[in-house]
Amino acid sequence: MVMENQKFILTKKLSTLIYGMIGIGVLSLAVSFLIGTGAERIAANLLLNTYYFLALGLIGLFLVTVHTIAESGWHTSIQRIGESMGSFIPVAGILMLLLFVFGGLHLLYEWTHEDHLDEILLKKVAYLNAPFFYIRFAVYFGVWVILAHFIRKYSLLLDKSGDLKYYRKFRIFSAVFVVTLAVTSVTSSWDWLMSIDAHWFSTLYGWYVFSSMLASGTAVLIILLIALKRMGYMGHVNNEHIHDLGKYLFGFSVFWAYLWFSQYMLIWYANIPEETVYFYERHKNFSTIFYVNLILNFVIPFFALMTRNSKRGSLILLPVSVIVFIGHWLDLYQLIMPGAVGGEASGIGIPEVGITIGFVGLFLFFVFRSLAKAPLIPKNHPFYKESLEYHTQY
Amino acid sequence: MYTSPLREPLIRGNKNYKQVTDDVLSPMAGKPSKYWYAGITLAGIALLFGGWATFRTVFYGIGEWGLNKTIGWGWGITNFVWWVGIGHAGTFISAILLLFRQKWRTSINRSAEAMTLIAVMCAGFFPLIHMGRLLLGFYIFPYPNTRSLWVNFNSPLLWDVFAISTYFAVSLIFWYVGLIPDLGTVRDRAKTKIRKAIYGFLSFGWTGSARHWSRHETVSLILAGLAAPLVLSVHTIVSFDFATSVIPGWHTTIFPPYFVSGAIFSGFAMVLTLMIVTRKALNLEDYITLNHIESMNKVIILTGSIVGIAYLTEFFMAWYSGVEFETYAFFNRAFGPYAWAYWIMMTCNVITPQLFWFRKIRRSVLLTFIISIFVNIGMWFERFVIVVTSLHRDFLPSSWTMYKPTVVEVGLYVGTLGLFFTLFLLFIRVFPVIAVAEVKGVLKSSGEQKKITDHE
Amino acid sequence: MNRYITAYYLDEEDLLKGLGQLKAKGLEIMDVLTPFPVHGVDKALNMRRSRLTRVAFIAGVVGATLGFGFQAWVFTVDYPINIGGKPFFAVPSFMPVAFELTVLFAAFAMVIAFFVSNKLGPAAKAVIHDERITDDRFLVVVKVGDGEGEENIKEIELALAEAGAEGITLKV
Amino acid sequence: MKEQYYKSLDDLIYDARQASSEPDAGDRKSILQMKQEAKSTGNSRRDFLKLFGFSVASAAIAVSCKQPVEKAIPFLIRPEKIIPGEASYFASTYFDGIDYCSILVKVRDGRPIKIEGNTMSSVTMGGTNARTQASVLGLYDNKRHKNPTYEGKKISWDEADDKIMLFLDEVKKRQGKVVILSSTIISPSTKAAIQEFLDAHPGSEHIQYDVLSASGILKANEKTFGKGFIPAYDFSKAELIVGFDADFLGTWLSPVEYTKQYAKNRKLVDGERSMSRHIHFEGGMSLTGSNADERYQIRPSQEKLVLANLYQELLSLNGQSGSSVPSSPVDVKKIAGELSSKKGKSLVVSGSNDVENQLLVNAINHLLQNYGSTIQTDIHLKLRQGMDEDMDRLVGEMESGQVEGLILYDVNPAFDYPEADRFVSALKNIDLKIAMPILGEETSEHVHYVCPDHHYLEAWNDAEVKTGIYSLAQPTIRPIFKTRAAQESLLKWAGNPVDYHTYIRKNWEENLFAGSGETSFDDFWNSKLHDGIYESGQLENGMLEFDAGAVDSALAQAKITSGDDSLELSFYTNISVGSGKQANNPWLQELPDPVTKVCWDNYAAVSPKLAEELELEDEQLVKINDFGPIPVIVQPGQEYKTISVALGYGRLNMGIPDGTVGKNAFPLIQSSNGIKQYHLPQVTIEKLDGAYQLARTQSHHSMEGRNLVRETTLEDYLANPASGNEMRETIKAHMKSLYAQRKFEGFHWGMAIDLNSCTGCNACVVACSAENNVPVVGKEQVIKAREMHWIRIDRYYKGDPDNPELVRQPVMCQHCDNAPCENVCPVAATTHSNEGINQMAYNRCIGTRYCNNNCPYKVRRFNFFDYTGADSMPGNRKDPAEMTTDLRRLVLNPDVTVRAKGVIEKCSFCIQRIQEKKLVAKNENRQLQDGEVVPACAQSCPADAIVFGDLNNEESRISKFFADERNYHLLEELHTLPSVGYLTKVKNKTI
Repeated sequence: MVMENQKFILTKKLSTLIYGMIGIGVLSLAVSFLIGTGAERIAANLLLNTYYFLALGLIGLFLVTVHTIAESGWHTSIQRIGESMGSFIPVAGILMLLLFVFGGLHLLYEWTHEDHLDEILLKKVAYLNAPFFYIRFAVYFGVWVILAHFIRKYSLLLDKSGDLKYYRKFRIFSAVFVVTLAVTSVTSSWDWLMSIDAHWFSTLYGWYVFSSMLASGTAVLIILLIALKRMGYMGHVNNEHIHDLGKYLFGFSVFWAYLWFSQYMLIWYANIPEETVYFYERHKNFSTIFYVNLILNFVIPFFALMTRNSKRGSLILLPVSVIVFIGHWLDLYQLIMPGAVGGEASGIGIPEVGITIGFVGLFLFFVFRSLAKAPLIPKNHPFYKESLEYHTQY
Repeated sequence: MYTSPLREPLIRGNKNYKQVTDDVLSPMAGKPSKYWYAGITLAGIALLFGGWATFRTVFYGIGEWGLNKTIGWGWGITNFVWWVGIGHAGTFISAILLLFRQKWRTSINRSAEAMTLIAVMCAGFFPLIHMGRLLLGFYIFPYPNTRSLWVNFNSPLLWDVFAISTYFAVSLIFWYVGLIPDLGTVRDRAKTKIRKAIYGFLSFGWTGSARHWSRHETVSLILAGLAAPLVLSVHTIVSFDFATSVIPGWHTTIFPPYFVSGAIFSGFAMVLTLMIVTRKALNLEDYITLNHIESMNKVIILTGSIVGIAYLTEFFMAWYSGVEFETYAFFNRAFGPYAWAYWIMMTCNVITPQLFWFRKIRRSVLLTFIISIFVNIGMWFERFVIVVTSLHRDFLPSSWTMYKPTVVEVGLYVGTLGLFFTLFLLFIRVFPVIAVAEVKGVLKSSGEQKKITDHE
Repeated sequence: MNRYITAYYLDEEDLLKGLGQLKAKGLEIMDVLTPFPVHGVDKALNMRRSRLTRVAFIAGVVGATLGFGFQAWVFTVDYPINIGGKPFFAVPSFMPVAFELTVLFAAFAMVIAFFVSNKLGPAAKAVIHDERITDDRFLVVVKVGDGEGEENIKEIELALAEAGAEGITLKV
Repeated sequence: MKEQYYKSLDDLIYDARQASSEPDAGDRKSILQMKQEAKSTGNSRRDFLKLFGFSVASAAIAVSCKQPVEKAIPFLIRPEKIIPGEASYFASTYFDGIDYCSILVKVRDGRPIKIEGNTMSSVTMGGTNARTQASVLGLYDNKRHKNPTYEGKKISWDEADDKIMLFLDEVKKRQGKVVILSSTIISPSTKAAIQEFLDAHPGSEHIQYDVLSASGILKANEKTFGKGFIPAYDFSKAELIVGFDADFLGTWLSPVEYTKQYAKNRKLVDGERSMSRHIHFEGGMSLTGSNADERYQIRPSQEKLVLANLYQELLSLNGQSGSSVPSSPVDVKKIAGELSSKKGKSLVVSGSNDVENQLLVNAINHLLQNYGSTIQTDIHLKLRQGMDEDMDRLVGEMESGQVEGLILYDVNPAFDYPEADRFVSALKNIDLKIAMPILGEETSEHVHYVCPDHHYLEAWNDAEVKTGIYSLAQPTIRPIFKTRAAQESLLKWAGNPVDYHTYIRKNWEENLFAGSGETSFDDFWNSKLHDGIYESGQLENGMLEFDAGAVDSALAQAKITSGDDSLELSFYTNISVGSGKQANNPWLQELPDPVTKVCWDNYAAVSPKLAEELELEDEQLVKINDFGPIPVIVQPGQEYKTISVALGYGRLNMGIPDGTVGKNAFPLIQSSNGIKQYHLPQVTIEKLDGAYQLARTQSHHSMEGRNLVRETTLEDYLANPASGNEMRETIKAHMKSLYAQRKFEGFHWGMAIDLNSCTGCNACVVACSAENNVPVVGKEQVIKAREMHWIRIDRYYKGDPDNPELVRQPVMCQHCDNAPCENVCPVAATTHSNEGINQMAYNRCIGTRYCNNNCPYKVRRFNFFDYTGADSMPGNRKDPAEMTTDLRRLVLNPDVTVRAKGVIEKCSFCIQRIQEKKLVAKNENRQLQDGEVVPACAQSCPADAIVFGDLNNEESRISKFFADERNYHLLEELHTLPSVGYLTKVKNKTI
């Protein structure tokens, strides 16, 4: 039974849970300071989580926009979830800005230590300097927030009136967002992540990070969808839609593995120290995470989602999505920690787990708040009806 | 099935099934036109030129080419990568678009796949001919021998052997499995006994049974699922040829996805070039409509933009790396003696496809045709830039040299163009250029007649 | 001696409707021949999902194992050579060939299985009930057993006619 | 015992180390043991081969000379150790009238195939130069005279002798004049033979004619010491060397000797903390000038002015006063100061042929008290004894009909005499003209009789290169053609038909044996023949007195002006073609010039400034006076108004088969006061239309700021031995590998190159080509950048193009332990040996050139065509230099595969030599000694710049070099882990 005007209502129980999670996060942060966790490690954790959940927001919006410009019918039905994920982008921006301004920049990035830059880093000063870094920061968030705002605005206007003129605007902004994100996702990953290992470089890096986030974002979308369905919403979404999302998760996981292999193999093969230093560190001090990363993000989704049936229900898809969500958090962990904290000072403990739980809560808070603001079903979307009738033979 | 009113019909002219069959099969009957004869004559001459160049290369040696002590690969490998790239569109269209359920693929997948197979043949010719000792080329296969030698599994060139041959084989069976029902159609409409016998043989005893269809669809789908990563892997491995090396301009991690993207980009351009001519020549405008062209143009913008971002990323990273060799290699590309090639590449690959953001241009057959040729040229130059400008000035300036192709190298390239068009012209004579059964399958949901009834 | 009753439809939607009616009457339909795959026929004929995917999977696993194993055997057991200082057991180097062989094995095994299970092949002879099947006709084939009497045949023919089929013929 | 398959030769020949440490070593059979067993059991095939090998039948058959094989052993000496398939080495002497070198000749199966330096010689000390290395190819030259001829027609020796002697008798009766015109003779026995001829023909004369004359030095010394001679210079004793246009490392007098001495004093290894300082003045950029610590550009005509100024400065520093001279174009005050602080430890040399210049040099050296220390007057260098005026006089006499007979021995005035036309027309006045050449040349065209001489590798000879320093030459192959030793001819015509071998023995017995202190002449002879040298220690009669007055009076008359501003042409000879004697030697023609990197041509080098003014570019054709058209090379460091042209080019039908290589510049040479001057003032240059393609092996001349050649100054080096090499520590700290480094259990071969020693002389390049059968590809292919040399010497300019510094770096395969090339070969044709060698299996190679692309050093070479005839398809050979004729192929080293079309090749660290020495050590049941294995390049190096050895042996010399703080690896930041190390270049200069 499809209830076209159904709206999401944040229940008391759910909001208690969310506040609890946020509370755990704040508490963990405090505890981390008290137990004398290194400032680098706390900063790195904050960066990890702000970036991770920012990326989930961006991916949520990316999935909405890319399907819009590709004129995909089926995706319309779950469009609201992606839009809501996007609502976290400004929050992440503020948190990240606070982190950088209050010492994080100096703690995390070697290139800010202007007094002792070596020959290589001196060559990069034109790009890696604090003012320019903040300018870029402002540009990224400025563009994302503005575009996210208009996309959401026209999506809602379209839903209200069904006027195709809003549909066209929605599409235009979607296209602009996709193009913008194609560039900014790459450069922002250089700025915030790659420049932690300031000497190192890899041309594939931006796409690698994006593919990681794409897989993770899809997993989160699936988790949210299944959660909403279990709460009794999204009745119009059937197994066919879930099947498609499952295929995405499968495909993006394989794509991530492909990029991982490409980058690793090429560096392994040429074995040029200026590049190998990166994996050398990860081999040496993060070897468990190095392999666990591959298992969680490739081996498990690949084999678990290979059959048709596993993708068509929540039984396998949900746990795999959770694994992938954790897996890519770990992936990000091993992108950040070796450079920012180092092998000895880092670990996985209260700061990591607690702060991450806090961020999950924060993320859910904004997503649900956003979901509650508009009908879950974009019933006036010109492709909505296609989405309802959607079924596929494979 | 419900279709949004925003969607444009994929098949024009209110066709019924019979008309579809007639339209597609009619070019196979009857005598070829004089244009066809002119085309095949031209292609044949090009092929002869290539034959002469092949003889010179094999008999006298690679010295017949313009290579030297520093530049070991020139036009040969440039052409190889170019052809392989072109050979990506067909399988991409039939595999990945099938997975993405893009219905517009049905009108073009058959000929695109044929083009793929021919292009891969042309491509495969170059790694063979570029060997100094072609006659001992079989060393490349890991066969048991008296010296108990195997091959070097570390070598990307060896990976190429496996990748290209697997790709060709899988593409071939994919194409042929798809062709079988249509060959049945041809058989059943054959007028002469010989034709009936030949197509009867080729159609493998196809009856159109529901069971056959069911398994056929499964096979097509799984083959698509296999071919999709395969198509990525092929150009990935081709990119490994360069990226595993230590040569600045070659060794860069972005190569695998960027090469794949470039391959699809160039493949679509070649499909457009061919299809725009073919639809006109064979009166298939109702099947290969402006919507098809527009859809392909959208893929061209997408892949072209990815390629453009990759160019810029590479350029930025060359500077950002702080490695003097890297920085120099890219500076040299843009401002060195081969800068003209670089700027041709930039213009054709990055700037021209951006014109497709305009709907008018996207839907203009003439402009699309012109731009598709530009892209073909640009992508050839991309490979030339990668192969030659990276090699001609690498680490030790003492060994820097220049490269200029000889007439023999030109001959080999022209020869493969000749082979390509010869085989394509033969293909359109003997096989249905459009997947008849697949088009019929989407006729109801995407044909014009459906639209009309819907809106009545 | 097998006998068949064939009848055709001119449109796949009519065919599906007709098949529904015939199924409701309990008529056992031997086969449906169509010019393109018509979705829904499989359900009407109670066909199972194809198991060709399993063939592909198993062959793929075999190909991967063989591809990886052979390379590893050559480099570590049979003839280890120092190539560029790389380890003998050079896992990243083995990946491309192993992958290609996986795909090659899976694809070929499945296609061969497809031909075998469908009894298709270069030498296969097609039973052509109607040459227009591959053009625009949707043919329903009902098998008539040896022992079936004329009455039964009539009944079937009637049922077909009622279900909107045309050109009902009895073939020997 | 388990059956086992051998996968490599190393399995078969387990190395000597293991053998010596394992008790059961004797139980296993080595390849050598098996070989010996086979021998003792009388294997008929082996016997056949043995005979075949000994008989030189191969050579005889190859040239279709139907000489009967008379002796089983052609060597006219005791065969010391002859095993088929193993090389024998015979000491001998290379002297071509210009260059001297004491050598060992490697003979395989009766064929001399390689020249190596003789380490026992105190003169050349085991060094060689490019021309010496290449001379073996001259033996197998199809352009050699194959039999005596009369006016071009083949005659027999008897016939020739009869007719010649008949004529000579008549002349003798008339007391007519017969002249023997030869190049400088340093052979005492030849001199004796000539004397015998002169005695038998009264009124005859022997004239020595030098293409590259040192008459200026001879004359100057005559004035200052009362005797025309060339003293012995010792560059190793000089802490400060000031050179004036003297290319003593390349072509001046005795370059191999001087390079040895020079390099000895430039090394900063083995705890040495000091090195010589070298200041050079010259017009064109020479090999020597390019090695100088400081280099000043002067026009040849300004040399006198600069020398005079220097002399005046030194005089005034000495508290003496001299006459005033115009001011010098180069401020010499500082140099004078430096020189005067190095009295007795400095050396000033000039390559000028101007007597006044040489007088000034003598005066300066005298003032600096260098006589007796760096210059010895009691030991004379016997090279270049020719007086230009004698030759000029002869031509005059010929023209006036005073000469009745002329015997030309090892000279080619029709080509290299400046007034060759005059000489040729004067020849018409002579009744009997005999030439005794080895190779076909221009002059023999104009004579009656050609009585061909043996190639030096076929002949007996002796030499006294310096006072008391004798060496012997012995035949290493039976004469391939019907030739006869020139000395034998002369003796025969003098009425003493004796074979030259006997004659030398007699000569030595009479003149040298006495002073040796040995008891048996046979022992004396055999030991000297074995060593190749005999150094008696005898001196000239005392140190000669320096006559300062003569200098002053001569200088008082000298016109020393500041000169005008016109263009000058400077002539030089390069290290490959030299005077043109070996112009038909493809190895030399394809040898790139150490400065310009051009081969297969000569050209006019102009300064960048002049080029800009005249709008000249490389390869632009010009005409200089009437000389030309000749292409231009814009040469950084060339003096503004000096144009340099190499001599020795333009020989008719020599070089590329039946073609002429380059332009002959000899006719431009003019004499002043009867002495040839190797520069021509006041020339005009005219730009012609069109260009001419030059074959140049290097086209980019800047290092682009890369750390390829690491450099420092002596001062910095003394303060910090790692100076200039500081980045090495940083790079080493970043050496991270994703996989474990392989260990090499037995040997780990390595090579170190001391950039401070390497002068860039290119001897290694030719040695490598000879050792490894490297094909010659010809000019057209070099233009296409397809030269095949396995070792090359990279040359880069630094700084101001008008006055650049120049650095060199020999580059060969670096044998990287993480070799990028090996990884990418699809068929594993190039792999790493368990001794750290990057090996190339030619048979396996399919020619994808992928390895070459991925080689950061670009040292791999591809056989673009069938250069060697090894291809299976007939009719596609590309051999423009005719290196694959049956005769020329006799020079091939049978230990090294000849590569087919379509395969890659490269430096193998001379693996055949490694294997050979390993076998020897194994056979003698001992460890391989450090320094036992010497690759061809290291062996040939006159500067001892290349060290080779086992890196696993911590005591080895190579390990010490690798541990040196100056050591670095080329492109080491790539982590290719090369087995070749370079020691930083240290310049002794103040900035």
